[in-house]
Amino acid sequence: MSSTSRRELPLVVDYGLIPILNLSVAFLISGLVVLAIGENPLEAVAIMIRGALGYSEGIGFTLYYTTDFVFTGLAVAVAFHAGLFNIGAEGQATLGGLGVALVCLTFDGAPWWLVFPFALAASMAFGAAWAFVPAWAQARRGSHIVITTIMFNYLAATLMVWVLVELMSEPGTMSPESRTFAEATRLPFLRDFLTPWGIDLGQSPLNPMVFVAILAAIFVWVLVWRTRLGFQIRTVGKNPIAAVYAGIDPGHVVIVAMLISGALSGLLAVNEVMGTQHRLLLEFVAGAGFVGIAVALMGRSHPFGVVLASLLFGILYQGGAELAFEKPKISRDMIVVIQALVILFAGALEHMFRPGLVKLLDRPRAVAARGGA
Amino acid sequence: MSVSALPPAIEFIGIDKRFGAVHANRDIDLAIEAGTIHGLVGENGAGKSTLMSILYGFYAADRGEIRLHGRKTTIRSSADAIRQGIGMVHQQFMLVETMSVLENVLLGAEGSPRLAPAEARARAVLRQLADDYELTIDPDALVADLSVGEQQRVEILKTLFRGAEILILDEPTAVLTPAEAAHLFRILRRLAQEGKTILLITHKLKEIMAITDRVSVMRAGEIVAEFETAETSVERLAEAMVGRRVLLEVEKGPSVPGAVLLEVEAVDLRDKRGVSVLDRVSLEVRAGEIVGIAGVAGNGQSELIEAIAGIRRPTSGRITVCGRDVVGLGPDEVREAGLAHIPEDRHRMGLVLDFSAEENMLLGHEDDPAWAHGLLLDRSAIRRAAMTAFDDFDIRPDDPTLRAALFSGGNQQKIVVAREVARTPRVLLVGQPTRGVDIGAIEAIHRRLIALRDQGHAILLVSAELDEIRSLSDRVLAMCQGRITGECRPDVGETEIGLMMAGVAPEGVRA
Amino acid sequence: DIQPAVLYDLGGKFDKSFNEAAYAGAEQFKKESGVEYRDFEIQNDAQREQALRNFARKGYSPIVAIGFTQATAVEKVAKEFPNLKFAIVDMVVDLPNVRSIVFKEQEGSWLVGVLAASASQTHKLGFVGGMDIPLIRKFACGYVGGAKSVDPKIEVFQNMTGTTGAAWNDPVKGGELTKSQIDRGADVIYHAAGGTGLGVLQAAADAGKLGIGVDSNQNHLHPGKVLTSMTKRVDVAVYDAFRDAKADKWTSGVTVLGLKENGVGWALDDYNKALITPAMKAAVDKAEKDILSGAVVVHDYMADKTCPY
Amino acid sequence: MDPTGFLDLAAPVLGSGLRLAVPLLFACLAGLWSERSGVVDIGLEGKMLAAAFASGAAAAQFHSPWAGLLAGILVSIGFALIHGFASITQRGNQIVSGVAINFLAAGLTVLLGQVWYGQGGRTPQLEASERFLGIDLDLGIGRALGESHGLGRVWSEVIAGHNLLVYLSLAAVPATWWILWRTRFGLRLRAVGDNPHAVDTAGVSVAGLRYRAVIVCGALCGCAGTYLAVAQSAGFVRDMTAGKGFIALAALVFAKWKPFNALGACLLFGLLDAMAIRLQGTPLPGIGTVPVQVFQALPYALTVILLAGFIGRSIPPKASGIPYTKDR
Ligand SMILES: Nc1ncnc2c1ncn2[C@@H]1O[C@H](COP(=O)(O)OP(=O)(O)OP(=O)(O)O)[C@@H](O)[C@H]1O
Ligand SMILES: Nc1ncnc2c1ncn2[C@@H]1O[C@H](COP(=O)(O)OP(=O)(O)OP(=O)(O)O)[C@@H](O)[C@H]1O
Ligand SMILES: [Mg+2]
Ligand SMILES: [Mg+2]
Repeated sequence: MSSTSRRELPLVVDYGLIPILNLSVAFLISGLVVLAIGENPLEAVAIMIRGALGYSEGIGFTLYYTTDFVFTGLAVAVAFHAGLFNIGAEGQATLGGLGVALVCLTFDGAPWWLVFPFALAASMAFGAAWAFVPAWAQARRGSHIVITTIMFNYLAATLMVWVLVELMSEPGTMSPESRTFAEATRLPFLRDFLTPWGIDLGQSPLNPMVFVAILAAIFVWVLVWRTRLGFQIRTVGKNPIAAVYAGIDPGHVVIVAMLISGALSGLLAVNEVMGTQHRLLLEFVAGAGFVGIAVALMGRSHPFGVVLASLLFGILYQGGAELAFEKPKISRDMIVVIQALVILFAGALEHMFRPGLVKLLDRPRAVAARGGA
Repeated sequence: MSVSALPPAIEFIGIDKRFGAVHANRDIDLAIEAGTIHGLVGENGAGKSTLMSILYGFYAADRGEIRLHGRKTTIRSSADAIRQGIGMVHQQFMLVETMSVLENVLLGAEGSPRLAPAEARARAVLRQLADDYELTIDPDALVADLSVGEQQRVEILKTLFRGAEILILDEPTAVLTPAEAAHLFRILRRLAQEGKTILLITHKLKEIMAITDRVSVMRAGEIVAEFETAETSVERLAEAMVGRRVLLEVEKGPSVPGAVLLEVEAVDLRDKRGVSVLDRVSLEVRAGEIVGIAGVAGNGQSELIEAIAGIRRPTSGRITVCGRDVVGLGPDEVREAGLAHIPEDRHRMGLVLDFSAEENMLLGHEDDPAWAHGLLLDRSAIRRAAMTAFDDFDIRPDDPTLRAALFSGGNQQKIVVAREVARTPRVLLVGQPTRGVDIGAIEAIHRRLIALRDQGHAILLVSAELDEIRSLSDRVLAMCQGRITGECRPDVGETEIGLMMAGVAPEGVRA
Repeated sequence: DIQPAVLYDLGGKFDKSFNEAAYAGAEQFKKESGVEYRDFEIQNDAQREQALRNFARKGYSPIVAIGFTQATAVEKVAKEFPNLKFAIVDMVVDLPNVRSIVFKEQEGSWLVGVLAASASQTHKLGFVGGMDIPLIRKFACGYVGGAKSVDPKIEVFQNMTGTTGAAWNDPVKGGELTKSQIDRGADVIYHAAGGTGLGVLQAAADAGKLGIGVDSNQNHLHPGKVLTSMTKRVDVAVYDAFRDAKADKWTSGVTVLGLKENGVGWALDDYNKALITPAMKAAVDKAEKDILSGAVVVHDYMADKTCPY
Repeated sequence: MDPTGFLDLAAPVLGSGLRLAVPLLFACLAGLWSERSGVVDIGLEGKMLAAAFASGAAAAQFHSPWAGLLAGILVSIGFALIHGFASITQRGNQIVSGVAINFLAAGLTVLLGQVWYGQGGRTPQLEASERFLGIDLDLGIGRALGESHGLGRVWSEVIAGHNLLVYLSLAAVPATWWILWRTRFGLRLRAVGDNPHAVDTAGVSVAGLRYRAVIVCGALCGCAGTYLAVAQSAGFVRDMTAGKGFIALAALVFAKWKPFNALGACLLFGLLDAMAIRLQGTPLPGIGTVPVQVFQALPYALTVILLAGFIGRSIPPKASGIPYTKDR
């Protein structure tokens, strides 16, 4: 994605200093907007940080959001390594939700640890299935994955309305949503485990899926950089001709990569449906699929980066909610603006300070490299 | 020739350029007389392209000045350079493949806001240039459909169309066939006679000897020597470049051909448009021999190699590798059958430039158990293998973790060769092994190929370099329009081979 | 003194629909009583519970949650804070400290259906809903019933806007749906589509046809071009909740607001009185009387998820 | 059925299809300009939205649709320049920048709208005089063809009587084609999207070209937004673009980055949408009444099928999405 020959900088600078600089600028500008609507920016930032990280319940919420974004972020990242732009995480996650709901409703009442594996499997299977058609169309029919995934987002939404209204919602209720799962079948909240240990996550919906998210990140890292499949995926992404030369079938790799991508998106649904809402709702994905795009790119498609970026967005979401709550003047739209500025400065304008820093400190290693040639 | 009283066309004075801490050009002083052809040679990464890029305003020099016809000038951009009558034909062509020749020539020099009149004018000029310099080419042809030679003609036309007085060519013949090269040189001479000044970068010392008036040698960013071409020799140039004696002639004993390892029988191949690119091609390569295929680029050699390697599927015919019919198998399966393939275009096919060198060592062999560590790849094993390869082939810089893009062409090529010969394949397909590679690297690569032959491998070599074909091969086949048009021993004269390449097989050459 | 709070649904405070009505009610209370209130617009489902709890922790009471999707959250939080007062609109939550307010939209819709049928020259009507969900079908069903009660052979075209949240904020699509219904002959179009409805009323007005507003009185949007509005007094519900709490008259349990309770109705004001002929007025008054007297029982779609009309 | 009857049935659908196609067409051409120059833009949605808001506000403020159009275009160009700065000057990731633009527009429009008008981001409702309304193009032809049925109806509902922006969008197609394929600027612009190195070495500024392309892109998105807020409806409503920017993107790929194909693709999408609307609730022969969702899904499903079935590979401009750096 980024320019081929960027002179390298120390990791500390590349992954530490630069992002911090970018973020500060983003918040500076947000501050001006806050100022413009007559609130104290410093106070606003303080509230955001405190709301997101200042007390254990806030942290719980932050991590809960982070979990969602890690899944969609990883999904987009994996596709990226194969040179694919998967805009369909939203729809894939939606279908994942359908899978989870079906499992939970069928085994309703069964203990969660029994249902959990099936829920995971179902979410991934449904997510992957929803990614398969676009993948196949791209690989074998040459139709552009961007379009097909966009279309499949709409199709997913449409399907959901029909399923929820016609099949799942029970008579007497207004709301197009499934029956709520039995207590026993729901994923337990971490707070229930941790209170004995003196950690009080308050009422945050944080649940075991946060660990699954971490496992997923590790899995993706191993997959991409430590396995043959990963090597093949990256080869197809970087140079399809070389891939063919090497005997890799790009079409096949594209499909596999998209299936993995879809499965990862699907996992989000377990966090939302089985872990938090305990029922299937319309639009429960709430845009996490699109945030995933930003997260993946800001994390440079590297699992570690994705996790960090997700954390950032988790903070923005939770901190933002608190801020909007504390300051009636600051509406949820204000929060969206702040998120936009962060994406802009920490994402799109990430190189703004590079040239300056490069001038400051240059990297002997790359130099030795070329000097020797 | 008499050194004229008037000032030199180009003068570099103390030009210095760093990339980061890479000292690409160190305090370069160089003067070039108007109306001469000046050669510039040096190893990969010596700084030739950089110096030229500075003259063309593509990079800005850190220090030093440039004088044109005695006048100090500042060239800030390519636009400046063009205005000053400088034209450059770049190492990798600067053409828009999806556009026509005419559009490419016009680009940036249209004159009028509307295209129609500009195009009319351009057509006239092109016709004129075609007559003057036998630069004939269909102005409406799509660049993508042109052969490399033709594409280069377009590049030259671009510079002439802009009325360039100074012409820079960076490795123009790297991709040309002897015939095309000869043609190019005729044009350059004509231009020189008309008083245009020409700067020629090349790795082929013979060419330097053939057409330049003077030649400068660069090493590690410095000009280390300068000669009147008439007063120097290939050997002395080579020594000046590398800083040691180089063996230009590969010495090889007679071949002892063994069993047939590669057999191609009546292979036909049609491309997507249904055009026949291979026409009943048959050949065999035995253990312990190198068979060279001579031919003007675009006559089916590449397709033949790709068909054998399993990248293209022949429409009909049989291909056997080590006795196994491989038609319809994928490249990986053909590889298993005992074949290795050094592709002719390292950047396009042979390497993933964004991968580290060691990862490139894996390309095509990722599922080799040697790298497997259970389900995972065994990084340390890969690292070790890469290290050995790097020492073995003296690949510099000696760091397999660097991105392949950061290696010079010569070293990039060594990486590919190292990878492909690592598993001692029985059959080796070699395409343009030394394109754009400096003589040091050429020497190493040639030695290696001979060694493989002597160990009893069967090698099929495709090269645009007749010299290379003739010095390496034990048998030479000529290809023309997808057919094998003749076979001969390597020692027959260039002219005969040339004739065979043209499709006319003079009797007697068949060995 | 009390600390009231309102929690809007995803549509947001200004959805030109029931959330906005709730806002209006709260504002009115503030104006009259001078008591400040707090409100919050959620961004995603997880924030429902979070926001409710935030209010509760800070001791806000009564806390009014707008929209059926809030039910689960209200149930949870109300349990946690038994001594705070909660109210929920459009859904029933059976707890001692929760007041559930549900409306008989079908009755109001029936009345505007009657008016529409009597106003129509073409004997063709239109209905544009936001999303194909039970609540909206409930509106549609009553509307059709009312229309058919006047003119059994009348034809009612029904369109739903979309399947994502955008469906409630897509006036362009709303306009096209309306145009298409007009092309098919409809000359009175009723909407239950929030912001999308703006496009519906606009398109009807542009084409010189009649639109029918919903939730709040929308007659003023296009004077003389909006036949009437089916008013669903969420504002009253919120206002009452606040007032009762203030006056210590709070009652929990289910409040059903129908025609009788003035919870739903049809809007008559200067903007549309020219459109309502005496005959129409008579017809609708009769229908109203019949419903009140029980002579006519308007079928509730929610009861069995079917519409007999 | 008899031709007139059929025309009577088809005319409204065609008309509606055209109206629905217009914003897609503007946006699609906008994307075409941008991506032909090598700048990928998934921020079309955001620019449209911003323009819709600006035009709605300005039209209400100055009581003139033209003020609206101007404001819409200017604001949209402003956003386009942010994207340009990020992706051209700063060589940032063009997709991230696009996402940012979309978020920014979504938030800022409602925020400002709320601050200015206190109606949750809605701009004041526009009077007829403040909007672009259908212009009477009848020219007697409609009457001549026989008023309100058959060809007459086709004329009056499909060809005549649309608002100015509709015709503008149609005119933008040949205009785009002519500029891109018949002028110096166009030649350079297409070249820079394919091989910026070639343009640079030809002595033409890569950045300059791309900025100009991005500005045109902004202007066209401006028209799209204005059409939504000031022509189609009477004011801005939050998120009123409802994903049209992405559909336009789809249309662009569908059209293989060619203007007249773009016209075709957008008309197709518009028509599918119009048909879906018309067919809702009408029973299908044989099957009987089917769920609304079937028809709501129709346009998207058909698009996928068409793509997989007929369109084949469509290759974007070679350099699109790749920031330009001098060295390889
Ligand atoms: N764009 C660049 N960025 C950083 N360093 C560069 C760049 N281009 C060249 N260099 C450095 O400058 C040195 C000279 O490079 P240059 O391309 O001029 O060599 P060259 O003589 O043209 O090699 P070749 O014969 O392979 O073309 C190289 O060793 C390299 O390290
Ligand atoms: N983008 C770059 N960044 C850093 N160094 C570079 C870059 N491009 C080239 N170089 C350096 O320039 C030198 C020459 O590179 P170049 O690609 O010209 O080699 P080459 O032999 O010309 O390859 P080829 O002829 O096959 O293109 C190499 O030493 C390489 O390290
Ligand atoms: Mg070079
Ligand atoms: Mg070179």
